[in-house]
Amino acid sequence: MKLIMAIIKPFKLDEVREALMPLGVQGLTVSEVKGFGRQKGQTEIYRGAEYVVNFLPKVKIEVAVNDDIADRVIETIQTAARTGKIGDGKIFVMEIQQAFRIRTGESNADAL
Amino acid sequence: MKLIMAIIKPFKLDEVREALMPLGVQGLTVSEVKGFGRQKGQTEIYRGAEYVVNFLPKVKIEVAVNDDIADRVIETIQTAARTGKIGDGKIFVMEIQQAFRIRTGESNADAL
Amino acid sequence: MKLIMAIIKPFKLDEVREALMPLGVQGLTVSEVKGFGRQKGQTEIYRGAEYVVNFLPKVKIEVAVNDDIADRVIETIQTAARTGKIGDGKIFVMEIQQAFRIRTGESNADAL
Amino acid sequence: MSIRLKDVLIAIGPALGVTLLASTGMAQEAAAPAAAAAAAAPATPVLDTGATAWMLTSTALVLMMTIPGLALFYGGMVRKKNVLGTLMQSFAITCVVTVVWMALTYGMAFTGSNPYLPGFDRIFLSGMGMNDLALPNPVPESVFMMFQMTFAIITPALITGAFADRMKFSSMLVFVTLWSILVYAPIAHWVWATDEKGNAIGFLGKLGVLDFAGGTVVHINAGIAGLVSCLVLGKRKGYPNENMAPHNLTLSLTGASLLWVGWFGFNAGSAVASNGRAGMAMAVTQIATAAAALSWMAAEWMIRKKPSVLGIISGAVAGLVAVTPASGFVDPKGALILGLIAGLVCYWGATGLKHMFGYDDSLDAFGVHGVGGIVGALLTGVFAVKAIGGTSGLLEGNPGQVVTQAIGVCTTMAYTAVVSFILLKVIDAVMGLRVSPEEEREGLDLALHGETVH
Amino acid sequence: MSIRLKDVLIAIGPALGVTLLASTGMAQEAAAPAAAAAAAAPATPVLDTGATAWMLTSTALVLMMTIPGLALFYGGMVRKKNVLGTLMQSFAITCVVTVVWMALTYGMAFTGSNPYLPGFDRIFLSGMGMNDLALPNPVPESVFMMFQMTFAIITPALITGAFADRMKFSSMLVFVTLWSILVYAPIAHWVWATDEKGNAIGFLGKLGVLDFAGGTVVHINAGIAGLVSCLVLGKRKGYPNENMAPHNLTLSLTGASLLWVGWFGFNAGSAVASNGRAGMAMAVTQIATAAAALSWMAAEWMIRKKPSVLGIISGAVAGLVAVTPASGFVDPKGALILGLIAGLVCYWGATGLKHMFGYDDSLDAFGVHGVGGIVGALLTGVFAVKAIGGTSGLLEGNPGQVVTQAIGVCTTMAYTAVVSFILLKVIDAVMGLRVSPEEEREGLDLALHGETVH
Amino acid sequence: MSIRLKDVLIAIGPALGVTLLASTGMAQEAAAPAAAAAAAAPATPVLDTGATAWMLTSTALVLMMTIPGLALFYGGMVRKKNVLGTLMQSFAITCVVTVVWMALTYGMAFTGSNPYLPGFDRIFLSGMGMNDLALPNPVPESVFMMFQMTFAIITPALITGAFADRMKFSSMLVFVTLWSILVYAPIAHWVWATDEKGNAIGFLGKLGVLDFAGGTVVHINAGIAGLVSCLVLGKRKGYPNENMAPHNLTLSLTGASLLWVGWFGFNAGSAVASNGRAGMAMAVTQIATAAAALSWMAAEWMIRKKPSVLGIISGAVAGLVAVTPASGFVDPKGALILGLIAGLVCYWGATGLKHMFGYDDSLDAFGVHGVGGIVGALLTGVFAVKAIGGTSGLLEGNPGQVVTQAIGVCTTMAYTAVVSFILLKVIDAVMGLRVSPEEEREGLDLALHGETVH
Ligand SMILES: Nc1ncnc2c1ncn2[C@@H]1O[C@H](COP(=O)(O)OP(=O)(O)O)[C@@H](O)[C@H]1O
Ligand SMILES: Nc1ncnc2c1ncn2[C@@H]1O[C@H](COP(=O)(O)OP(=O)(O)O)[C@@H](O)[C@H]1O
Ligand SMILES: Nc1ncnc2c1ncn2[C@@H]1O[C@H](COP(=O)(O)OP(=O)(O)O)[C@@H](O)[C@H]1O
Repeated sequence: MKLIMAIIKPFKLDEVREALMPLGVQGLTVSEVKGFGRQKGQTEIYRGAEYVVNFLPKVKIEVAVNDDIADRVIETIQTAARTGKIGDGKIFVMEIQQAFRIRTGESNADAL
Repeated sequence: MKLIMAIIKPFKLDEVREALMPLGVQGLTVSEVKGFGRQKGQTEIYRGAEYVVNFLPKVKIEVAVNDDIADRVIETIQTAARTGKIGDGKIFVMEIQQAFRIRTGESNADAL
Repeated sequence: MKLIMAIIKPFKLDEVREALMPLGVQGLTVSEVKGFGRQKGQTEIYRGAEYVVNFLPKVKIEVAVNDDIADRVIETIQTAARTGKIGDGKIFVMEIQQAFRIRTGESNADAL
Repeated sequence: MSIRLKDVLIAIGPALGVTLLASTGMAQEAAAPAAAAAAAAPATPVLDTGATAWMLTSTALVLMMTIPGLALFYGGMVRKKNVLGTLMQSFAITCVVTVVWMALTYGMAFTGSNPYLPGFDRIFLSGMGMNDLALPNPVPESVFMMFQMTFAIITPALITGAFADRMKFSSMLVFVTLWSILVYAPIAHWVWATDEKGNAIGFLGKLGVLDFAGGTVVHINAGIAGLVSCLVLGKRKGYPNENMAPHNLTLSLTGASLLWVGWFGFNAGSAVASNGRAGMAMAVTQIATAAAALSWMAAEWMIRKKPSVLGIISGAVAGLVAVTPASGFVDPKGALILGLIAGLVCYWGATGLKHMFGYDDSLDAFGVHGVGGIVGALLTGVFAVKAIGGTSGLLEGNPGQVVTQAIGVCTTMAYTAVVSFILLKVIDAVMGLRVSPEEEREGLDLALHGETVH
Repeated sequence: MSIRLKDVLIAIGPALGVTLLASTGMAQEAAAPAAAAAAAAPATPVLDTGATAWMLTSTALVLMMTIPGLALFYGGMVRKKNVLGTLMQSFAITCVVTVVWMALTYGMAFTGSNPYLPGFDRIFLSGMGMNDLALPNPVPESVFMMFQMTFAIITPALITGAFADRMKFSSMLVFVTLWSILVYAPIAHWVWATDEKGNAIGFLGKLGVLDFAGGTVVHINAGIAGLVSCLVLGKRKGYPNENMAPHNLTLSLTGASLLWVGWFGFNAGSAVASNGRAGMAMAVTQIATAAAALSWMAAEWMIRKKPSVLGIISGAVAGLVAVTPASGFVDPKGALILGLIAGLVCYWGATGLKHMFGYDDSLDAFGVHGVGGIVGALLTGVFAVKAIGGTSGLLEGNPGQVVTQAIGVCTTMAYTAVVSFILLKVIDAVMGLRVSPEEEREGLDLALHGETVH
Repeated sequence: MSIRLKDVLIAIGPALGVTLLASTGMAQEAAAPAAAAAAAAPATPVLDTGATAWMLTSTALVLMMTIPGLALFYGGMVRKKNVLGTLMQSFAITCVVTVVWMALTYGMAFTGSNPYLPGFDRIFLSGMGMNDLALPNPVPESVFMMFQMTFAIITPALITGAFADRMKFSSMLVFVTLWSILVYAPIAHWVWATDEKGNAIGFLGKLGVLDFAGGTVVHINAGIAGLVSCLVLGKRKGYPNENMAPHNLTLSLTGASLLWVGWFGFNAGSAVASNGRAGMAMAVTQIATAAAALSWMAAEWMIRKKPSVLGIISGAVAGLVAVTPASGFVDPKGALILGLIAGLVCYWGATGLKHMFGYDDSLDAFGVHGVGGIVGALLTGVFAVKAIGGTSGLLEGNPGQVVTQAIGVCTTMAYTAVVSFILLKVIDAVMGLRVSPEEEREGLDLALHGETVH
């Protein structure tokens, strides 16, 4: 199993979620994060003091999937989250050794 | 070492934390996340406009543990976080290659 | 590639970010988290009721880097984030199997 | 819609019977001689535009105490998942009591000539002419009716602090409606109803019970009803183990500040005039409030090592409550001492007393309003100054006034406790009082109102 | 700075022409006989310190309606990324209209003797002596000018609810400036201008249109302008698919509460006196508001199964709007029914009507203020009571009043719709009305003001 | 508890000596002839219920300026970890100054007949009868005392903006107590004390210094004390490198709005009457405020390319400050220009000046209140109109008034700077002024008060 972690622009979240449903993805977990990257932040000025807001609001999606659909999930996220403008974000893929569904105790593929 | 990532119902957090203490778990890190899964969200209605809140508030626990207690930690979380109702959440286990305690520079098992 | 996950004290964030720039780190992702560990939380008292705040505000940095600079990144974080006082935090290192830049579709080393 | 008319009717019947019984019962034990009226009573029946201006303003100020004042004060103290539900209670009570007041309870409280039974004139405000004065006060009756309405609004809104986070919204509306009719209106009648010359009509007023702006009618009344309701409803799920810390004291401090500012209308407005009595009422209100805030803060600082925001604002509200019955009767020095005492006693009420008995008076409706009201009502009998309000207190050699005050306090406590208890039990039997455990866990905002603060 | 003087001048020219044309056009169709003045008109030219005190207070109350009242009411309803931009609109409008009013529009609205054309005295308040009274009212002209200013402020601020989240700040300032001059001032003149004896000057006033506190001048006017502007600007990006739920109803409820409290100044202040008429206006305001809040809540509860915070506060505002024209003319029972109707109709206005036609009136400036204003203006003609405001309505056997009211409503609607439309189109051509899609996506707070709520 | 009585006594002794010395010193340099009193002085000793109504209202309005107005204005501008500590300062100051005022400082400021030394009557308000008038004003003394109390409260609360985020709460309380006695009361006496006929008693009043509502007594005084305190305490840890952006400008805009509304009580209330003078004061307040908000916004828009919420609300407060001394003396056109100037100068005060010298006046207590107060006091001498306040300014051919104003400004600045400095140094030596670096890092909310916004 893979953990696919995608950092995307916040307003793309709903599109990504909807694009993943047909692939059989049954769940995912989302966090609000702040990203630092090539895309530069705003400068906020308060009474003459400038604060460079280095961090921009992003959304992190974590979705655990079986190996067989991992590639399609990655592609789908890439398509759905792309605007072509700087700051679109990244996808990182890691190996999951075990997975469990808390409610039932099912494990691994059954748990997703 | 393992990174055990558990997504649970928010009100179960204190129970889980307390259940882990006797196993020798000395620390953990918690994030507020939003989960999408089989459990369906609320519909909020504002002046006739319906917004389906697809995402439900969940809590993500990340705890790094030595391999020897990993299984017991997983079981404990499963027991403490279970309500038996849909939406109880998931546990994912990943491999940690290195760990460090910033304050002392200790590494791996000593760092946890 | 490695995913370096560091949990640090919030006011150290800017120092850490600045220290990483010279190493060629081009991006990172930050979340606000709550940490439980050796460092004990405050007690808040409201009209005679005591609430032990077990969790302290921390910041989690996730940065994906190529293997070649991983060690230097870890060291740099350790130096920049250290105050020497309890609660300085932890660094965990995991393996990334694949990485993508959403905007361009570039992958792995090029994507970072 | 979950309020069924049938249920309401089922509930009103027996409760009304209880009021009548209770009234008659008390009639026998308290047929005391008439005493001077509590409120000032100038004789002239000419409209005073200055007094009217101040009463219009006071009405706005007292409405502001409930919305947004009390709504924010309470809303900041609950957990985040319940903030909208808590705000909604104060707002909805404002609406419901407005209608009940104009339909029925204004007339019950302020018309009629029986010392025990409320009046039944002015149903839907019939017969209230535009230019009629609220004799003996030199202001239009419409203004007096509006001013008093704002008191009738805030009283049940105060109760909601006791059962925060767990009462059904529909049951709360039914309870407040019935309680306004069966508890608030009769007590207001007993203490405040006067004839056109300013002579007391109600038996507590005749007895000489001093209550300038509502220590008994508003605060003791709401505090006791709160205590009863948190006993009947039971504790919040998870109390006292889970973290139930106030989620946003910025809201609470804002609310407490608006309560303070609005209370100038409450107390100085109760002079129904813009003169020295109103001015002195405002001055003693300010002084007692500051003193109580400081004494609560000092006590907490010594005992808990830190002075807290929740502490100082709670102390201020305790002072405001305690000076309410006293505000037309005491002088600045008396107010200072009264405030210092009230802050300390209410600190104990909201910390020691509550934990001693273990009830879950969530936002201390009883600990602050009940206890503060009792302290204030009794100390009014101690500190009353003849040169201010026409009545001497204990310190001026009239210990009997303390006894009179105690009678007022006990009568109010007994009546409101019994009727509130019966009302709650009836409503519980008919439609249930508490949300389900799942709804409580999820929070009132989503469960009852389908909304949340994002 | 993006406002160029040239652009402003370019815009003013044609628009001014339009006003004049429109005025003259209407002159022909509506040269009706003079009727009784809407506002009370005591004859005595002596300063009444009580009335003055109440008008000073009312001015403060009505200012509080816009800042922070309306600012918070609207600010809580938008998405978090737009909250500061929304608050900023109300605040900046307060500043701009203050200057425009003292420079020009006060004189336009309240001086001059032509029934159609605004006056041009009092430019920069020249000639307004410190001790001059605002005859026929027994209060200084400075006080009357200030009180009316607060109405001129809130009216354009109400419009902003319709185009929330997408209008350029600079264009908004230009629009509000021109709109105050070309729309607000003429309509206020038509309805409210009187001579020193209180006889109506404007043609709508002469016609006998009843508008005690601004149903036509303020609410219908703002509501229609809002509708036009949301049609001209187009929908918010993502509407109606994306989640645009109010981000913080705590703010909105606080704002609605301050609107309610401040509205006492708006309606009871419109008596320009502290007497029974003011008192009755306050009473009917309270009653209609509560009734509308409850009827909206009940409708929502039945249809949507949950009573919401947004619902009850929207209902309260609907009631406040609807009772505004009626407040000096109806009695408590009339107000109760008027409120119940207004709550239901506006519920439909903000839910059914809007979705039926599919325009994006983001915060229901039209759905609540436009619809509520129309309902209130017409029902004033139904429920008016001779003993209160000197004019009978339909229920007292004077059906003609409903027709008169309808003429007032239609005239206002037509005029504001046409001129607002032209103004918006001109500004759009000259400097653009809408922020770029990127700015809209990012949010007004950062894009326009470089700030954010952390 | 960290306030030790001994420390307080140690601190009072020397400081008191300083006041006396300072007073005598000034006596020699400024024994000028008596001039007309600043406040209007009608001769009749009869209670005016209208004026009293307005003064009761004004008192409520000015209290609302501090809590919740200023508390929110400042609270929104600090970082989130300090919001409760900041709110707590305004609230606690309200309580402490109330007690100090009734115990001592009211009598110091307003009784006594020495031009330099404060009076010592009315200790604990002894001898203030319920029906006594505050001659020459037609209102009860209790009302006048309360109204003035609210000024004594807000002045030290303004100072807290300069040392936000770093002062110990206990030391702040001691400082405010002593500062009220040794700085505020003497200056108020010098400028505002009058005899029963309205003749000035204090030497600045006699000199003819015009200060209608507190430009010198309140704003310059607080601004300079703020500057001194931020110099003595030093910069916030991390200033100016770390991000110290305001955490929630919604709170600040709400606070600024309530300041604006409340300021009507501050300025128009300072007429101590409800007449044309009060009306004109309200009008010029509104106009200057709007003008300053717009000029600050315009300057920022041109220089920084974006108009900000913090900018427009800061401009509004700058206008309110600058018009304060002028409000009973200037006409609308003067107010417009005065406001435009004040907005620009204070924009420079809060941006250019501060960064030029590098002190950390965290929330611009000096940059806005100090600078704005000075600008306003001087411009009062320029724009004063005889027909309004009885005194001509420079533009009416009386350049001497500007000199008189300058003397008033300089005397106030010198006195408050010296005494505030000594007080701070003494308190620092005795009990320390600043929280520890760890506490500052953690935030005042948790470190000092054990609470946090969740
Ligand atoms: N090396 C990295 N490790 C972790 N997160 C990263 C890394 N590089 C970029 N990110 C995340 O991806 C987001 C977008 O990256 P950015 O460089 O701005 O644009 P782009 O991906 O289009 O080149 C950043 O805001 C950050 O959250
Ligand atoms: N494949 C997944 N990857 C990541 N998170 C998931 C995944 N599936 C579920 N989750 C998380 O687990 C939570 C609970 O899942 P859900 O399907 O609602 O209930 P249950 O686990 O009881 O079947 C979701 O809200 C989501 O946060
Ligand atoms: N085993 C662990 N797994 C995940 N996070 C941990 C673990 N131990 C500690 N942490 C995180 O590191 C933070 C600091 O740890 P703590 O024990 O308080 O101090 P120190 O690292 O200096 O010993 C904690 O607040 C928590 O967020």
